Amino acid sequence: MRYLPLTQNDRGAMLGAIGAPDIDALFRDVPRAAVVGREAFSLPDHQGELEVERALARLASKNIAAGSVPFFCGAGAYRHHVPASVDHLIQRSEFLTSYTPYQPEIAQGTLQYLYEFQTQVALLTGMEVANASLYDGSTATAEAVLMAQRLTRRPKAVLSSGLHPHYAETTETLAALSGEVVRAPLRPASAEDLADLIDSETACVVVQSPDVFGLIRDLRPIAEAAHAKGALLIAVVTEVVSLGLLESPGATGADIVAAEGQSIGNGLNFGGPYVGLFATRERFIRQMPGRLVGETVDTDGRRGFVLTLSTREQHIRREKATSNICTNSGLCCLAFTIHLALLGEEGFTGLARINHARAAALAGKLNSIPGVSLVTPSFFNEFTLRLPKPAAPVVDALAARGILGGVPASRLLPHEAEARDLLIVAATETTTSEDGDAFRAALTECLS
Amino acid sequence: MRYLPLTQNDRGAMLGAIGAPDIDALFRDVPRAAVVGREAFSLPDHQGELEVERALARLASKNIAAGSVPFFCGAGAYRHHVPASVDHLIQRSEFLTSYTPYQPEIAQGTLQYLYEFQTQVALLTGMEVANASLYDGSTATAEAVLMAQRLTRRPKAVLSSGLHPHYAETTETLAALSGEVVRAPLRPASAEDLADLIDSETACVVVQSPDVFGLIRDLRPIAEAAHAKGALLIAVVTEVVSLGLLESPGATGADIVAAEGQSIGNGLNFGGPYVGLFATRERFIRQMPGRLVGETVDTDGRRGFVLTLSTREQHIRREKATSNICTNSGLCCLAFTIHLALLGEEGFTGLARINHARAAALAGKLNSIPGVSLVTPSFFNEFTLRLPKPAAPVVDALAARGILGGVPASRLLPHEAEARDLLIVAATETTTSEDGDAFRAALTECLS
Amino acid sequence: MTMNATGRPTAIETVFAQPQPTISGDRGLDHEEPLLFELGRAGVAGVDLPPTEVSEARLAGLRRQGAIGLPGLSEPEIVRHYVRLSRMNYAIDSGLYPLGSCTMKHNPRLNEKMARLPGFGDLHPLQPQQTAQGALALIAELMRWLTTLTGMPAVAMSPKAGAHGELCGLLTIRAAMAARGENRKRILVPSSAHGTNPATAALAGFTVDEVPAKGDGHVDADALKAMLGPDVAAIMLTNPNTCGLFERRIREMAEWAHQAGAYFYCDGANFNAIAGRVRPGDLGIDAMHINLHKTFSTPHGGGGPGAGPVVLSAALAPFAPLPLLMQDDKGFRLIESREDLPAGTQPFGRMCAFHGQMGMFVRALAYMLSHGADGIRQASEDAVLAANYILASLKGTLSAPFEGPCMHEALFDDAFLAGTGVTTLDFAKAMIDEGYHPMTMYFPLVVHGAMLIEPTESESKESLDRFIAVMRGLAEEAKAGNHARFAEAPYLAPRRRLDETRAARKPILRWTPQVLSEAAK
Amino acid sequence: MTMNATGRPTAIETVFAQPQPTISGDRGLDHEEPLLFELGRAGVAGVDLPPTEVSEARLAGLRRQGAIGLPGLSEPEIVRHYVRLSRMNYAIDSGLYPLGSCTMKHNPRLNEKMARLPGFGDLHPLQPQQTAQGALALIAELMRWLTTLTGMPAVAMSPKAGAHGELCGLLTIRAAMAARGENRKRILVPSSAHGTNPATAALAGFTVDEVPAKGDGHVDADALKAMLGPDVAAIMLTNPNTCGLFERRIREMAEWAHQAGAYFYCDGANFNAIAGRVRPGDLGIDAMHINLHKTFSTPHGGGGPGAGPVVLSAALAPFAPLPLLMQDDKGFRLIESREDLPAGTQPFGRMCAFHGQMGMFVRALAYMLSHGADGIRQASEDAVLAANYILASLKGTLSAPFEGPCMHEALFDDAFLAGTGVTTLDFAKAMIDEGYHPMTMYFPLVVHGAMLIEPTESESKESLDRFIAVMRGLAEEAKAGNHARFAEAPYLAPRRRLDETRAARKPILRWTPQVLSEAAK
Ligand SMILES: Cc1ncc(COP(=O)(O)O)c(C=O)c1O
Ligand SMILES: Cc1ncc(COP(=O)(O)O)c(C=O)c1O
Repeated sequence: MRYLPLTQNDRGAMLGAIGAPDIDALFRDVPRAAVVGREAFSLPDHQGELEVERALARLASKNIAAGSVPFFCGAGAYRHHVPASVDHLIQRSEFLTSYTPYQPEIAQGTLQYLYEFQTQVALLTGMEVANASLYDGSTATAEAVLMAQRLTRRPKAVLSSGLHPHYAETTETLAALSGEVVRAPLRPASAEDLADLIDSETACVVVQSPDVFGLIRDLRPIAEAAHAKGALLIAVVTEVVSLGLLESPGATGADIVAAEGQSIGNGLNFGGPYVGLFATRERFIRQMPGRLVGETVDTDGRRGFVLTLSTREQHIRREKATSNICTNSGLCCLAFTIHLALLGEEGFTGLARINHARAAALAGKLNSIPGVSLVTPSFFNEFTLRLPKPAAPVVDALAARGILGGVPASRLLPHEAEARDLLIVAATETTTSEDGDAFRAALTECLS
Repeated sequence: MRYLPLTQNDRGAMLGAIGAPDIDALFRDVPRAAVVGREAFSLPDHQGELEVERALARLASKNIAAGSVPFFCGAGAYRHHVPASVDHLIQRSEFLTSYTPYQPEIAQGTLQYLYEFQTQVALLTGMEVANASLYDGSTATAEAVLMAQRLTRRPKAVLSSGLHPHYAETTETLAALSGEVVRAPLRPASAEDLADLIDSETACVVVQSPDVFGLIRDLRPIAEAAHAKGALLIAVVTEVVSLGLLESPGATGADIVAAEGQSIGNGLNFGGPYVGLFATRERFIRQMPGRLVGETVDTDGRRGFVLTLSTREQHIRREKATSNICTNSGLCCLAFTIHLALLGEEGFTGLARINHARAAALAGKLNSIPGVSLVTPSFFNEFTLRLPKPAAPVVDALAARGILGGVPASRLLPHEAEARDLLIVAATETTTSEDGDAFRAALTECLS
Repeated sequence: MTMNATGRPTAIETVFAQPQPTISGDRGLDHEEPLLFELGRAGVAGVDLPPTEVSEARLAGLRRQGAIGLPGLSEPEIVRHYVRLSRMNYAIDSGLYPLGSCTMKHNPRLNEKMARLPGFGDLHPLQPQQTAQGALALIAELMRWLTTLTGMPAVAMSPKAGAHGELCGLLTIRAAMAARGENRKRILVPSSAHGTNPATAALAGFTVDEVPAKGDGHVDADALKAMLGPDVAAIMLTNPNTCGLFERRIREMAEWAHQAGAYFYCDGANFNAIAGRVRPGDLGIDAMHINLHKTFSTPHGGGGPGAGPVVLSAALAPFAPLPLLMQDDKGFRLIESREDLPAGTQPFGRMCAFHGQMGMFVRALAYMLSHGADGIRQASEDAVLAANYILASLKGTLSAPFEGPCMHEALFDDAFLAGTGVTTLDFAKAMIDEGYHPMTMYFPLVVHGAMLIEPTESESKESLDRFIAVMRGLAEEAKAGNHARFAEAPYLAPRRRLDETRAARKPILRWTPQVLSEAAK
Repeated sequence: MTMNATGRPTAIETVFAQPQPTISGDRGLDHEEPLLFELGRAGVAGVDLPPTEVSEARLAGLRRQGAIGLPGLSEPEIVRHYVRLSRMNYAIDSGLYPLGSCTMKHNPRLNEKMARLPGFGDLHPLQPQQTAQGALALIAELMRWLTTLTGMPAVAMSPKAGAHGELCGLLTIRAAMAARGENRKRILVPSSAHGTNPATAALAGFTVDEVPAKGDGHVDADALKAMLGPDVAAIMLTNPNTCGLFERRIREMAEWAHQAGAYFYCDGANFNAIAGRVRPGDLGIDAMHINLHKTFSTPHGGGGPGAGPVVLSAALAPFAPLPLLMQDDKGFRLIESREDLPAGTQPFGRMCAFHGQMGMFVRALAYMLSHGADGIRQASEDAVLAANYILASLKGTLSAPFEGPCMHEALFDDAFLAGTGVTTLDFAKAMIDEGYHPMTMYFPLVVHGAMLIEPTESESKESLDRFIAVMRGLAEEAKAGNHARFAEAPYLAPRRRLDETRAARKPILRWTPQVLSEAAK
């Protein structure tokens, strides 16, 4: 077995040194009845690289890769071009095969990039501080609600109907345990009046912008309404690239920002691993979930970085911890921070402009198809169309024509009649105008 | 431009510090008439990664990758499975972006792997010493002949007709300058009598085994004949994997071994870069071409490695150097040595057995096609078939059927009537029995 | 900065005298590296994008006004920045990494390559399912391996790490209880448990009762039995436990729990000790998470990402969260909402967006196919063998609180340091100077100054022997009273000991431009 | 081993006192690493292959009898071995690498990715040409870039490195001469030429006459003129030359050479200084090799591989070696033998098997497309600007033998070290302690103790300023008489100065098992 360095001789010698007759002796604490042999497992024996590669490549070939066809899916995961140096750098052994930086003297590489990551996230979101990541945008949103419940000592969380349904369900699952979660009624792509739902029991209001339909939401009035009632505003962002063109949540009144960072540096990966961004105000840091990296000095007085405020965390505080998270999204943070470093101010804002321009051009193309209407007056790189018929079968028909034509709203909201005919369409810098033409032609066909 | 760190401000400041009015001032030595502007070049402006990637991917998609179809080409380049860790490790920045190890104190990584490489090559070939690589097998062969001419002070080199024609032409081109090159008449896959061609003017006899048709040659009688006349035997190996199953050239009388190392660790790459292996006897080292790494100690008495015997080389000896080579195949050596280290004795000999077994099975399958006959009674992983009609069009027909069915001998020997109907077919560990069946079926079709 | 500048007595200096500073501040191949924000400037970027202008029409008047403040750097600078940072890290690939409970085993590069196949890496989670049948088939195949290896009927794939899996498991239990019309509040957790266990229990809305450990490192089964009652929802044990021991009486404890109407959650972080030899399903376990980033070697990546699928007993299976993966004649299908649930399923909710850590699934399956059932069994045996070899070789030098044999990790305490003035922490930092990553320290909490050493199956005997020799050497040094070697360690790392108190007292969690920080004052 | 053990006076130690040894011999993140052959053993391998037996039938009785003697290691050990070795190397990616004449510029990772596309990396050189039209088109496109940038009509693509390109160029000239029925024997090469120039001329069967350099670092054009004659086959100049200067009188020299019936071979290793601004074709050059691994950034890879295409004038084009790349209505076609030559072509022969360094071609074209003509011009300007910035900033501290401005590299001599007892070599080794790779030393031979500094366009101004400051600091140290800092340097590298004499006196070029080496004695 190529991964196992011990030879039979080694094993014998080691058993000898231990004074054990055989390997079974080391497992003597295992109840007899629970000891099984190889035959208990109807699984194959070990295989070489070539065979494994073939088996997996066969499975991979049964999927349509996004990059191989005109592609327009978004709704919480976006296909962007990731520079080659990103994937090269994150595979450096010293990044890839190290653990959480518990020993700062020999983990400054990880600690410094996390500190830089925290700074970047704070800058993008317009907040004062950010943590070193959570699992993804959905769990970050749920954690944000729990944090708001702790901070306000109030039970109720109000969720905008524009919040990604998976995020809403994840939040409900978790936050309902310790409180109450209220979802605003669905009003696709039209402003909703959340103020009515906020009361003295409300810990927070959760609003996504651009929302799941792509609509850009103005957080300011909601922030006012929430703050007026002593509630916090949690802003959710599923497409961070939008922050290169739109006002930051921090600048529009958010108290906590939960975002999905996948768009920067990370591939689609069929849904994971992604990277949850979490930022808030300085005064809330002791209630923050997740790891935090802080600056300090070593005994020679040189600047260095360490994991800090761990008294919030499970390994110190146990049942009193602010979260149970341990392993987070380390390497995805690295991909994010490298890609963002490559972009810089110029690149990131430029990328955002391109995304919006491509989406605007595409919306124009599709909107002109008879029977098709654009339901999102404003959007960043994703918008929603109303089709003259249910969207799901249309998307299947498009797929049959070799086009991945967006996400039918009904996939996320099967119970909402409202959603049945809605198609959520995204464009990014990877979307060409030829892609758009192909889409327009195929969609026209499928609708006629 | 993403690769250029200087800002316009920087450029201005630097010109100021230099005291130059503008950049043109720094080019003042260029004759006016030779100064041209941007417009002199009908070439595009810079592009982003996405655009460049698209342009090159488009070209790549116009080729049939070996791994995407049943594949049987050899004749000097072989498709083997290279473990993923090889390509990962050779891309470590410290290996990929370093220069020839001129500063040994900060190049021990490169120097140690080259020392290990030299040792592996010496072991495989059964020789006493090996150098740190030449460009490829063909230039290694030519260099071997020049070395033999220097060592024997004789002009004539006798080339076996089984020597890869490209190797023969490369050798002729170079060695004819300083002497005479005689090629034995073509006798595909039957023993040839080279002894007759050896005389007191003969510096060396060059024999490839397995030869270009795949035939395994017995070097011993030729070595005797050569040595009897005071000539040297140069053994050429184009498929190093064969050394895992066959007697080494050293053990069968070779004085110099020139080999192509591509099969181990290196991809096909449409012909390059490859890695020339060069090994010989200790007493000849001062006439060897190429870099040599040797063991020594540092001022603390610790073992270390350095480039040595550079008095043979161009940068010291200039026109008296044993070769003009400077840049060699460094990173390909690394891929070779890592792959061979992974294989080890067990893996390398096992790999050789698999290659031979697959080829034997394939030969059986194809030999049974009516009108097709096997012309190479012995072989390692490559053999030659005689077809009932010219091979070149058949290979084209096979390609049209999505099968890369080997190399027609006429591609290498267009002037040899003898070669017209011969097809050189290779199999490796990557060749499946399904591939073989598909080949047999398609070939049968093409011949009927 | 020279040591003297820090004013520590030169007696200590002589242990590992620090050379005088260089002009550059760099030292040979060891480069200092500023922050991105200190390196960057305007007018340069590491990407080239077509210049594009946009109209305001669709931006709802919310176009960003101010600058973000991101630094500009070219690609060469970026590459150098991260290469330099990486060189300040210790890694499995550069040395033995005996971090107990963390399972720092070899991460095959084949798995990285497979995860990057466009057919896996470039798939959108919401693209039509018929265009991702190969991906769903891969998840199904991984589920088959996990359920077969654990002998459990079902598995929930979406949890993103171990702690997330714990949460998933406890929420499943909570849902099963609710379905029985019960609302039990207590969960019994041993004192030796990993911090995530009590934290998760609390997060899931339970109260935590601590089960004491016995002097032999095993959970006090009788105490646990006594604590069981009608308000106990579950027992939450780790097996093999965090002392590196297999809970001998685990099946009894399971039985008692079941008799008491409670479920048995097992923390499976240490499954790597028994995979291929013992099936948790045979132990009476109802739910167990598996850290794919431990047992099945998906890279830790400096802290993540991971994956924590949870295997479930028949009793709990119906309550597994969305999405569910089904197979019918039309192929594989994801059930993503309550609307079209198969009969008998009552998912408690959803753990996260989409369907889990696909990237980790590919790597884990590549690991499994490569090892095979025989290799997985062998790997477990080798891991246990290596740990016992270390235990046997070092117990004379360090102090082992419990009788062997152990499972995949060897636990020591700091008794052997008594009177030396050297702490477990000091000892660990001295290991850094010797080229080793320290073991897990001060965990589990049940022994004093714990040192938990997990060598994994990835180390050769030669490597283990070197490690043992160095540990012996250090122990002798400590006992010989060479205090400075430990108290001031590490001397030879990119940084000396860092001031964690200062970091926590006045947290600086981000870089700020001078102006800003001035303002702050 | 401690320093004292080597018995050097401790006075020197105090410069960079070496700490006492560790128990392990490793030091923090710096690990010592034995040879593969010292680590390996029987019974283990880093691959898994299906066990296979073979019959003797087809082996002509030549089956290997003895063992080869290769060591066995598992994959984890192999990965660690090479990761550790890599960490002992300096690289562009970790710091400024001012190796004059070697052009250590940034190597974009995009280019690595492109070269690995199966459509390029997994192509067989002899597969049917209609199945490789994209590859041939890529070569044709690269040829278009090279001929356009150089203003030359033709290019031979097969040479595998610069020296191989020189050989190709001289053989082309030789063939052209022969076609004229001439057999001129002499080639004029300046004393400042790179070693490969005379070596290549000799290899190509010519005798070398050295052209002196003038005091200003330029070739003595008048001397060259005087040396021209009926037996001169070619002049072989480097431009910009190895002193980093553009040969002012290059066009005159070309004219004289042509008048004398000789050809003008130009060593194009320094093309990176003028690419996009000057076309060698406008200078009267007949043949010039281009190091794709310098000007167009294909990675040096620790010594290779490279690629050395040779651009040719109309006079030489017909004699270019096989293979030739043609395009007709059926697409691209390789002419691989004399049998089907297009009219007017008389290839002198073949440089190597197959068609050249395709892997490098892909990388170079990716570099060209990324930079574009504008970026290539800018890169040349930035390279020249950076070199002049260093020249201007350091000429007060170090000693510059020639008047500026320079091209892409700044040349200094060791006059500034006069009386310090510090040599160019010592100075270079002290740079290593400061975290810098030394510049090219003792080349070119025309100045004493040459220091040839090529910063390339890949360094930021901040990086150049740091380098300048450190060089100034070192120069002051040298002048201040801090001799030990230099004479004993490096102190902080993985190895101290290595004994090269010993290595050459009794060469040990391979590892040998003890038994064998015993026998040797
Ligand atoms: C025993 C044990 N349980 C649970 C966990 C938590 O797993 P994760 O870090 O994947 O959330 C760990 C990981 O450190 C552990 O060691
Ligand atoms: C001026 C000059 N000419 C020729 C060469 C030889 O090029 P290569 O190393 O690619 O053979 C070099 C490379 O060092 C060089 O600097």
